[in-house]
Amino acid sequence: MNLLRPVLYLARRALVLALTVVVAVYAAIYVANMGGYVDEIVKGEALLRVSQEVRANPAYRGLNETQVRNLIDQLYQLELRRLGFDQPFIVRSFNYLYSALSLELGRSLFLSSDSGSRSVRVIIMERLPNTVLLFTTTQLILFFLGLFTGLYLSRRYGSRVDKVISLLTPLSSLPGWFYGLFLILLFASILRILPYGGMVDVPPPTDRFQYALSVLRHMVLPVLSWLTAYFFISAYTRRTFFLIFSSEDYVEVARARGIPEPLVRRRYILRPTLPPIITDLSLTLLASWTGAIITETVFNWPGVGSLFYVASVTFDTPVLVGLVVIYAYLLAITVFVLEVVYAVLDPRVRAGVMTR
Amino acid sequence: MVNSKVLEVRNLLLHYSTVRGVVKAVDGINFEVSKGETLAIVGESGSGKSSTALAIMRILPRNVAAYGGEVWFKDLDIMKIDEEEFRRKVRVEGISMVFQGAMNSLNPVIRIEDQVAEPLIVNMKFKRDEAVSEAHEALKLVGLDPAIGRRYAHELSGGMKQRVLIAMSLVAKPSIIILDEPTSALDVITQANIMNLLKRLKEELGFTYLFITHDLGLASELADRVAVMYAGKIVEIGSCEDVYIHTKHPYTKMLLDSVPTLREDKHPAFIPGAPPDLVKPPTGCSFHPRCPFIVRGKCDVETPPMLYAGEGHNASCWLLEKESG
Amino acid sequence: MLVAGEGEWMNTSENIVELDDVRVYFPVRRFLSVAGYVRAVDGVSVVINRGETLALVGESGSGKTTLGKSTIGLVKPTSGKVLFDGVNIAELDEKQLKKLRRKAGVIFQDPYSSINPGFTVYRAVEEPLVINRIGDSKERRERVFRALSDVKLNPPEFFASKYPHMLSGGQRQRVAIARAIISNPEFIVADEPVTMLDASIRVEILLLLREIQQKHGLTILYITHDMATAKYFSDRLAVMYAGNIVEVGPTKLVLKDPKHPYTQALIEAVPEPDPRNRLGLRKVVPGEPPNPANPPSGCKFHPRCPQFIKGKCDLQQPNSLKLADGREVSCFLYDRGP
Amino acid sequence: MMRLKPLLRYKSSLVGVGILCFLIILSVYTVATLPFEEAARLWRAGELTWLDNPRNALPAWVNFFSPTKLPETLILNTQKPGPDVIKVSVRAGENIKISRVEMNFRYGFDDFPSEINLFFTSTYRTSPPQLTISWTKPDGTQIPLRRMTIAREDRFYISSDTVLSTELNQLMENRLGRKPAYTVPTSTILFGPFDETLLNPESVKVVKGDYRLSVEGLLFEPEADFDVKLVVYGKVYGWAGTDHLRRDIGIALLWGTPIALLFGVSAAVSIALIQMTIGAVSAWFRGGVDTVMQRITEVFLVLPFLPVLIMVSTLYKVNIWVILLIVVFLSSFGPGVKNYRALFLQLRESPYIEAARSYGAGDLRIVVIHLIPRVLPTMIPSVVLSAADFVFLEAALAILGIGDPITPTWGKVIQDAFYFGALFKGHYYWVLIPSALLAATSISFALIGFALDKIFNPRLKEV
Repeated sequence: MNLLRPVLYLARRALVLALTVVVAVYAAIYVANMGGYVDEIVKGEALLRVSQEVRANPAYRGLNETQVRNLIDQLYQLELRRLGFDQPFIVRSFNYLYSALSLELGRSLFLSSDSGSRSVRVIIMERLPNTVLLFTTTQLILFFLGLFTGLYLSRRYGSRVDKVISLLTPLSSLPGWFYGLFLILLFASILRILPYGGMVDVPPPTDRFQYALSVLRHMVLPVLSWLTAYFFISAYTRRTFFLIFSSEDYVEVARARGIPEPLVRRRYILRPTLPPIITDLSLTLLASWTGAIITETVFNWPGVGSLFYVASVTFDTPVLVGLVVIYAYLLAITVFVLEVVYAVLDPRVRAGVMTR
Repeated sequence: MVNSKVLEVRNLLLHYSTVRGVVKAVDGINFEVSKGETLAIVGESGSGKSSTALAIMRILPRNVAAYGGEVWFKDLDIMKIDEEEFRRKVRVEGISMVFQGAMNSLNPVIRIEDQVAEPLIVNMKFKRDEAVSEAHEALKLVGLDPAIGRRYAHELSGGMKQRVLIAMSLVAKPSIIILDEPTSALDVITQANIMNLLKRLKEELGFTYLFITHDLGLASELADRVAVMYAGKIVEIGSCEDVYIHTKHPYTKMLLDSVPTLREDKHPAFIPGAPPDLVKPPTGCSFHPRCPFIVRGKCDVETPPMLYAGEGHNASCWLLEKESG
Repeated sequence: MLVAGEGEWMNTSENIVELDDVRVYFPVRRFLSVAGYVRAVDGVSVVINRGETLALVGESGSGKTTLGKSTIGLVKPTSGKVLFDGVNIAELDEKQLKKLRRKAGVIFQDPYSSINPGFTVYRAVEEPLVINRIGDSKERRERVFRALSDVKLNPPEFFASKYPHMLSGGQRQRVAIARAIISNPEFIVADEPVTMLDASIRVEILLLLREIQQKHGLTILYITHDMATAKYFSDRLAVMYAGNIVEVGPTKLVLKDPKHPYTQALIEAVPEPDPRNRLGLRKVVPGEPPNPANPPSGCKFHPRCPQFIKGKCDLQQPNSLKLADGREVSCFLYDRGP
Repeated sequence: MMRLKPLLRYKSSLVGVGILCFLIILSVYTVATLPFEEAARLWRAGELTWLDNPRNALPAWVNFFSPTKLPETLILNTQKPGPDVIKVSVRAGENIKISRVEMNFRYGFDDFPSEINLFFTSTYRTSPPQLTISWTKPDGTQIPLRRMTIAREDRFYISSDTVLSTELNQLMENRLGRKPAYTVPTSTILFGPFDETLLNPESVKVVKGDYRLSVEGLLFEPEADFDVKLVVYGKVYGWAGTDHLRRDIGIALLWGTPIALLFGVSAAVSIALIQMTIGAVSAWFRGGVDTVMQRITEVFLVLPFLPVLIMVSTLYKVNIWVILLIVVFLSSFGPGVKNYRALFLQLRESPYIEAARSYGAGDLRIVVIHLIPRVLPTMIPSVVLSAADFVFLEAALAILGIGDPITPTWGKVIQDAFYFGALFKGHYYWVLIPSALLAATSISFALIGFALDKIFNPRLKEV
């Protein structure tokens, strides 16, 4: 088989996606500093910081007011240069784009990591695992629950269970965090059996097992809130999806040939629909890694979402841009991997890749 | 020749429920197919010919309103057995079916040879390589290069897919093959090729077919006997010669007359009116509103039974009653 | 020919449509480049005489539909000349084309989807008049009703208010015919008009078409894959294979004594009701039509041809030869040239 | 619209239509009776505007469901005299005037009032009036409350005055001869019995009956005068209760309705229309235009929606309609474009479009007359469904504290509730009512949306 074609094709896709990331990141940088609005805040903060440092420093205590002012001004200009203000924004934006793309995300303006670092990369990387832990768990449970319920319902189309699930589907128009509020109300405020929020007890248990248990306890409510919100819709959509695919001619042919029902379901319904299902799963997974800002805030979960929220309200542009960059990269990589997976899973796509 | 019946259908019934009411797609039909013989069921769209096949194979849509009658496969009434027994006794080795619309009848993500071999492995306990070599034999039998087995459905042309479907239907060596419009999506030359293939299989290997088509010409390519369906009922059944030459039912006659012929010079005529609404079929003979020989007070009141029209030749028309006195 | 200032057409040509070496290639696009071409129509020259019915017969993918569209400018030829009433429509802009299309009508294969399902029969049939700003609403109404009774949808008032989904296939195709003739065209392209209909009513629709043709003096290009209907409903027959017309001539003559091996194969393959059919095999050519993106060299039929001449058919494309009986055949078997 | 009739066939969508109709009527009522400026002003006004309201009162309708009737607010004002409010003035000398005010009211609730306040206004040149205030219980017991000199604007917070509280507790101790284990609140002493039950806050019951507040004023100028307003604050108020600032939550909830509907529907509709347009342009022109559109879509795909939205709306301090614009802009190249594009690509190949071209229809006519009417029905369900999402998006932003600072919305009410610890303090109504409205709106959209989906896009034949 000619290997050059698919390699060329994928290389081209990779190039296009890389370009997309560049444009998206630049757009994010530009938006984050549109009209120099953020610049002003940053400058003000820098001035305040410098003057506080000078006035608090006992070494400068002997200086008179004019000297102090001059000193502050000097240090302020230095600080501005450190922050890159000596160049016009357009230059700075490209410098920033370059460093952002090479994951040199710089230092945060205000936020710091738990370990005290101001490096944006450290801050984000500290939070990312928490988010990934919570939402990967949630999405996987949701996915498999939805998948198997969907399969089950598609077999029992029109039955009472099916009707009940269909009837309850509109409940999924309420978002997960909304259910979260009431679960907190019920389980934390009234019943007092689960924590209000956070990721681990304060102070954190030193025992590894106890620690894990504590994290698990804290995960129950957020996970449950998402399950309540999205279980019905995911079961319903999967059911409809499988119903549509089980009326394909080849499914009928397989049944007519006496292929046993479980095999029909596995090879003739599930297998051909795997590519879109996998896409669905990976994209929702990815989206949940950043899209859960409100849920994380509601549950006070120390993840990327709540980091994003805090960075937003404190105007910490480097952190904001850093988050967007990382997300853009993650998404682009996922899309790319998906295309490869598609090409492996689906001979039709594979053929398309070969001949295009 | 010992007339051993492979399939015998008695008073088969299949009604669907729709928003508008109950559609009597198959409304009490009778026929039989003997070993080595081909019966063609001919009818226009909506006459119930495809539903007949689905009813025999027990592939029913969700909106079935009534389903009944007897279907004897050899000496077993397959309407009376449960799903699992039906699968083992009928679907696996008994009756196989070639569906219309070859374009979408193959699983797009499984290699052809695996699809052809699949029932052998899962149902008949073949080893995988044995089954695959059986599949290759079947592909050869339908005139395909066994190397095609490594391909996927989308890499085949329409004619090749149709051949694969035929290979799939015969790999388990069934007693009877139901062909439901096996060539309707194909071009004339490809169609002729497939018909030649089916004929050869019949002559050389003694296959038994139930051949469902809307095309009278195509039916005559393969059929030993022909059953003509109209509005859910068989209106005429008999040997090919009986039906085509000694035609008894006005519908059959008019349908034959409506076929433009290349080799003969006769001007085709059409049947005025439209096929009946199966939700509200006409009273009496369902063809009476379009029939030029209508006997008022009879045809539009009483449904004609199957009447004798010759040895092995029956038609459901009141005119026959008059003839025979 | 365009009369200056008037913007109206003048009948100057005896042939309503004249195709001269028409090619229609569709590019196969790749990322910012063209990978190749699908040669749907690959050098066709044919004339359609005023008042006749020309049947264009071929298998699916032979390019017959594309050729039909190109006669009225629905598809722009990649090269070659398409003369409609003596005017090369390849050179016209959209506005002039629009004016010209008033003289042509099209009937499509699928009566289920060729009428906007959201339109009533009245609105569907009236639309060509509305678009071409013909008549006032009263006059249009009369014309719509007249067209509906022309196609035997009686009473027209009853059918005018129906939606397509309330009609049978045959009735829908009548609506399509009414729409095609509403602006009094001279030329109609009927693209497989009866393929989707039941056998018992096909002939009825074809007879209707013929009756309308005689009444209005129409020219019809009847595109079909069905030789048998072509036999009864056409004056001349053109057989198309892989983008080329391989044989064209008076229908009776072509069918009685087909010259091109492909025409012969096509006729041989047609099954007709005859109890003797089952007793023997048909003589059929093997294989399938070529991929139009990558056709064989020389005569495109040569890989399947039973009378293939090695070193000739696979190298050169045969020219169209005029035979004494008014036929044209593109085959080396009849090439008695130097 | 004969095609919408089947909507009424589904019971579920009937419920949805019912809820939605109610919300629409509520919106119309709100817009007609309470101008937005007025509502916004009231909502942002300080506590002074709301002085007569109880703090954190439950909605009044809780009394329907509870056997103990919670008190409503009673207001008596000498500026509005009547049989209950009597003011008599007597001249007692050349410059001295005595004014006597008696305020009688019947208290028949099962719980003590949340607060009792007196507000005074007076007119004088140099010598302010001197008032003696006393309280009479139904059994005739009179309790002197205070003797005070009032300024032109003055107040006496009876229930929260610590001096009075100490005095009254002392008085009670003397009467009962025992000291209660807790500081008995002033309102309990004023509205409760002087007996053993007072010793336990659980057992003490309100004495129902006629109460009187008497104010005797000594005025030292002939022109001098004063007015008194007594507010006995209840524990229920309006249909939605009040918040920590005594504001009537009902105002915010009322105005939240048209805003939520408008925000949700206009976001959903305009996004759908823009996406449809982009999809149509992509599909119609294909080639280069299509490629460019696809790339832009990919850029938008890579930019995370909510983070960018939050970033923009915090960095640029925007009001709700600008947020709407940003939402629309960010979503306009969303994944919907792909669906519309596919739909248009499929439709443009359909024979009836070809037919229309064959009889001379121009591009514009084909798109407007033939294509868009075919796409609209398939679009409606998703528009209705996404309206629900946008209603919640606005609420989510408000809850994060990012929304419009001026406009009162449901989300803002929930945010206030959380910020001031409603759930910890047990003020559940504060969260539950706006949440219920949000949920009802969203579910009604969803019910209708799912039903429309079944009608317009029947992917499955329903049996």
